[in-house]
Amino acid sequence: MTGIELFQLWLMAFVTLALFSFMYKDNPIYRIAEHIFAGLTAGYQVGLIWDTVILQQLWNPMIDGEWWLFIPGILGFLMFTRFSQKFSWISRMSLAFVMGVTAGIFIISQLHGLVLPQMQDTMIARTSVDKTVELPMTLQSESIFIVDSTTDMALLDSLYPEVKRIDKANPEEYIFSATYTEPSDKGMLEYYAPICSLIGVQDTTIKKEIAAMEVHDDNGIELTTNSDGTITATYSYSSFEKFNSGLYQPKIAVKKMSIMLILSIIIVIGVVSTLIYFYFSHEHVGALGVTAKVGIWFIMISFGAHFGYTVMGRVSLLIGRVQFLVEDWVGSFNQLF
Amino acid sequence: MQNLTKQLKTTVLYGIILQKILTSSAFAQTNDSIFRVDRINALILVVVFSTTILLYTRWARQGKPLFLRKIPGLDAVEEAVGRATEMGRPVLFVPGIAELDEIETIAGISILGRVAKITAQYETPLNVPVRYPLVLAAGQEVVEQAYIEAGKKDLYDKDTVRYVAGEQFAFTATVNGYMMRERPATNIYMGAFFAESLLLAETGNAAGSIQIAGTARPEQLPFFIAACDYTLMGEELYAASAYLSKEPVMTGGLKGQDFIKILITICILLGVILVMFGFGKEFISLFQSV
Amino acid sequence: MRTTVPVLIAFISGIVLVVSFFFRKGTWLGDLEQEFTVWLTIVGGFTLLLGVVSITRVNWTAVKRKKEGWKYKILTLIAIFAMAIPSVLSPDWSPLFGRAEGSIYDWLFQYQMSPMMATMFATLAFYIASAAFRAFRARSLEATLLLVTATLIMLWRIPMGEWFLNLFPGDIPYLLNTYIMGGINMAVQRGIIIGAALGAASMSLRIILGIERTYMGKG
Amino acid sequence: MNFWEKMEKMDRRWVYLMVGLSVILPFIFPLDLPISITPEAQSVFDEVEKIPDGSTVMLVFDYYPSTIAECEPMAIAALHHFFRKNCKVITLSNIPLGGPSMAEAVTRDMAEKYNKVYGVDFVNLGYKYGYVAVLSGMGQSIKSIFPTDNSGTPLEELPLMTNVPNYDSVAFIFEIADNATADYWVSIVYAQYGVPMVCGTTAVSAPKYYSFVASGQFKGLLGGMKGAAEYEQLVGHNAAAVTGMSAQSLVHLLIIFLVILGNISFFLGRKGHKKELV
Repeated sequence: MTGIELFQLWLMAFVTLALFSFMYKDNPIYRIAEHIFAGLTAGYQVGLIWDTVILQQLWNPMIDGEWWLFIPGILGFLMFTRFSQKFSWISRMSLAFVMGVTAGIFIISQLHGLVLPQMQDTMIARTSVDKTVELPMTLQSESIFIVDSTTDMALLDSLYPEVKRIDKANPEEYIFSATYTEPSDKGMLEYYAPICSLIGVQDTTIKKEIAAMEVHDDNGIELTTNSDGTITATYSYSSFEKFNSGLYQPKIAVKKMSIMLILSIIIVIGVVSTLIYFYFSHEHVGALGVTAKVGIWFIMISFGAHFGYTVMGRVSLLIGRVQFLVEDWVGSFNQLF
Repeated sequence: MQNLTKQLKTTVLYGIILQKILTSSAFAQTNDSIFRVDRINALILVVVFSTTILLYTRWARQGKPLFLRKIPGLDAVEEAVGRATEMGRPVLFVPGIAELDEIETIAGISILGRVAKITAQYETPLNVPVRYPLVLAAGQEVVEQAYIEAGKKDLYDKDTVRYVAGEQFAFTATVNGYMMRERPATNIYMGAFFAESLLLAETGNAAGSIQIAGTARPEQLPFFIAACDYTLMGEELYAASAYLSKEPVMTGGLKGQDFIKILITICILLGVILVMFGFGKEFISLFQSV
Repeated sequence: MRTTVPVLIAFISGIVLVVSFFFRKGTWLGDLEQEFTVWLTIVGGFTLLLGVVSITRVNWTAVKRKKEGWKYKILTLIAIFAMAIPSVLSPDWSPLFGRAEGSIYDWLFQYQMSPMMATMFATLAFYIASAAFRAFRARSLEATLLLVTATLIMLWRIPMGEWFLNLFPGDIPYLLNTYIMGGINMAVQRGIIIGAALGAASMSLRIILGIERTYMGKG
Repeated sequence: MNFWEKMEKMDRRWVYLMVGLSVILPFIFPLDLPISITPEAQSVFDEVEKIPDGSTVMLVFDYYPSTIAECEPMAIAALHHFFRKNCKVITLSNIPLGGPSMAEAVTRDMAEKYNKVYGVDFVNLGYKYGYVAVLSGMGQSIKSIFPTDNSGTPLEELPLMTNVPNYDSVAFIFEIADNATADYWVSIVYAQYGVPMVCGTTAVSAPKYYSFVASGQFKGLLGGMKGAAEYEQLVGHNAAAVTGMSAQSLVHLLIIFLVILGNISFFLGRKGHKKELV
């Protein structure tokens, strides 16, 4: 270990111990570390913003011809009017822009990105997959190569014998199907669900799996009962979806699913009672009161779980520091003497 | 030789794939509608949501009496400030550690306005460390306004709200140091908090302060509950700012959210029932977000 | 002018973002959205610099007026300049400048800031233990639920605890994972997420419509 | 004041001392404990396995240096996994403090082991302010948000990036976060672009993300050091996380012991107090 490395190590050990010492009691060493810390973080931001925002995002594109970026540049500079008594109101313009754009993104991301999917998932019954059986497929083709109708596929067919072009009435729609017999041995809360997957092979980066949701037939998979009692699962693929050209391997399998009734009920009760607990328009009496009470019990259990789970994380951070102190710092003592 | 042919063919194949990938963006836009029809459900939600909030806000402004239940822990704010006065020690208010564009911070700032009014009336010193300059600006204006409204403009000190440090833990280190040195009688944490929640609350507890916290972050609530005397959970934070300010705009917004919450509950229950009877497929697909 | 213009700016910028969400990318509305988000990163960057100016001013005043603890504040000022000045100078002049590896900036980050942040975070392990010891008392039904769940989950998360739980009939680790973490905990988090999302969306709506002006200091 | 009352009012510094000792001891006397795999970690592994070899993936370093102990083992294990599958890795960070440099250090280190070339097999985009704008902006064009990579090289000069205009060419996103940015990956990127993603997070955030796993918005979840240890085992590269588990176990036992002790003294101390009153 060189002198400079030893110095760095001791410096790191010093600030680590200085901050730990606060747990015993407040002391001047802690105050020194605390004040240096505050200063360094402020300085850190200067370098960061200068490089990543002012140079890369504003200055360089502006010289490259994106002259209109002077607008946000000016808006940014106007922020500094904050420090003047007289002109501080001007900074509200920039502030208003920041708040407006953020609020716009927020409305959408909260309602569309959080509320809708979380609601949707609450309604779907929880299931467990008992087993998945891949079907002996009577597919029209084992693999498909999605490409428009004008391309000559002969070359590809000879190279990859498994690649065949699917006959298609509509040049942008591909249909593949498998037939299976729905077994008759299912219980009350069990059912069989087809899963259809279309996985890109070879050098494409696109992959998509289309699994039926936890209701009977869904997500574009159509089920038709044939006269002989078998069921045909058909998935029609249309190229409006985000697929690119490439080789895809279609597969149809059947999952035996059981609905986890108790879990599904717990989740619905949990979500609804938590929502009701945060209902402010009425006093919590009567049925509302009971629901809110259940809500607070659920909330407490959830917080307990959360607390217990978190301990682990906090300890692991301490382990990182102790590892440094014990192995690196104490380990360097013999170099000193 | 065979290998070479195969390699050649592979190269050609890759070429075709590459060309297809390059042209596929044009391929994807064959749909001529510029409107995202598939997002119509989100549009409906946004419209229903906005209309509800605006209607309730309008009713609130017109002076329609809108009932809001009492939130436990809110009265504690006034009591706790009173306690600080008795002890002759300051009140510490932390409006979270997020930027002003975080909604929780705005709720925290509006609660700060109310707290500042009480401390102004009691003439108790108030200390507000903040982590972002915009929060600093907003906080200063709100506190000054509160002191003016309480008729104590001469008592207002510009350093009441002060910028401490720009980084989470540098901020925490400074506030913790302050707590152990000045030993405020009351600590109020209202806003967005992250890992520092427990660092602040435990140090405050060690310093013997009464502590009231409020945050909408579910992951930090357990720690505030464990270490503080009162905790406002989740939406209670937003409700608190409406309740304390008694502003019709805030109350109206809260009532509107309550209405939407009931709608959501009904939708969920309806969906569950439909799924149970096997008719849920279409209904559930209404909530698909793309 | 002082209120109307900002409210108008917030309205226009917010509405553009909301409306463009419902239109396909590649249309002029979609492109405007893109431009606005780029602008946001630029204006937002400046607000961070505002903080640096602010902290420098506060500390400078404290040192000048010799306020309590001013000697420590000198350290803060030195730290700010030591970190900031070399970082904005061109690395072409000296390898010590700029932000790359081997610069002053990088060195201070690696050997001062980094260990400090890690240490502050690590103290949480101590605090979480003392908070659990003090607060987890079976005072009421709610408190009991909290402490029993926390204890069970802590046992479940460590190998010997899992072994211990498996001594009892019924697959307790499975039940904890499925019904507590994936059931009750998930449902409650979801309830809070939905509620808080509504709160945040309603606040955003009020900002766009200029009803909420706390951010301008009109609380 | 009897023994139990004293116990109840025990100075918190004794607790700190006990915690400190239980973390230090395993370093001196190491324990070897087995680790079980949770389904959430298994699905992270399975999802990565499912990606076709050679695909382009994003590895997001959304954690601060302060949570290195939990998050870095995940990043390292993920890189083992990706590079083994010859995936092209794009790293970026929404964390100004240390995010880009950690991504740089970890990725370069791993790339050396697997003989990967910068610009061809992996790229570090670095950091830009404002995660909301960054995440939604990249859907249209990555280049408009990151005109250059972390070290200032224009994206056009990086062969990997010329084929990746936006999320459409990204097969998979591995988000490692110790804060709420994971929410935005879900509510913006997954909701609007549907790129499959998994999340590695600190133990503190993990419970919250269970609801995202259940709704399929995250395909899998690694929670804290235990999650990292599980993934390390699945990938077959036992490292930091696995060794840390013993110290973890001791502290958990200590806290459970303290909670039990606290409750006994709470009830007994209260009884004693009542007697005095009578």
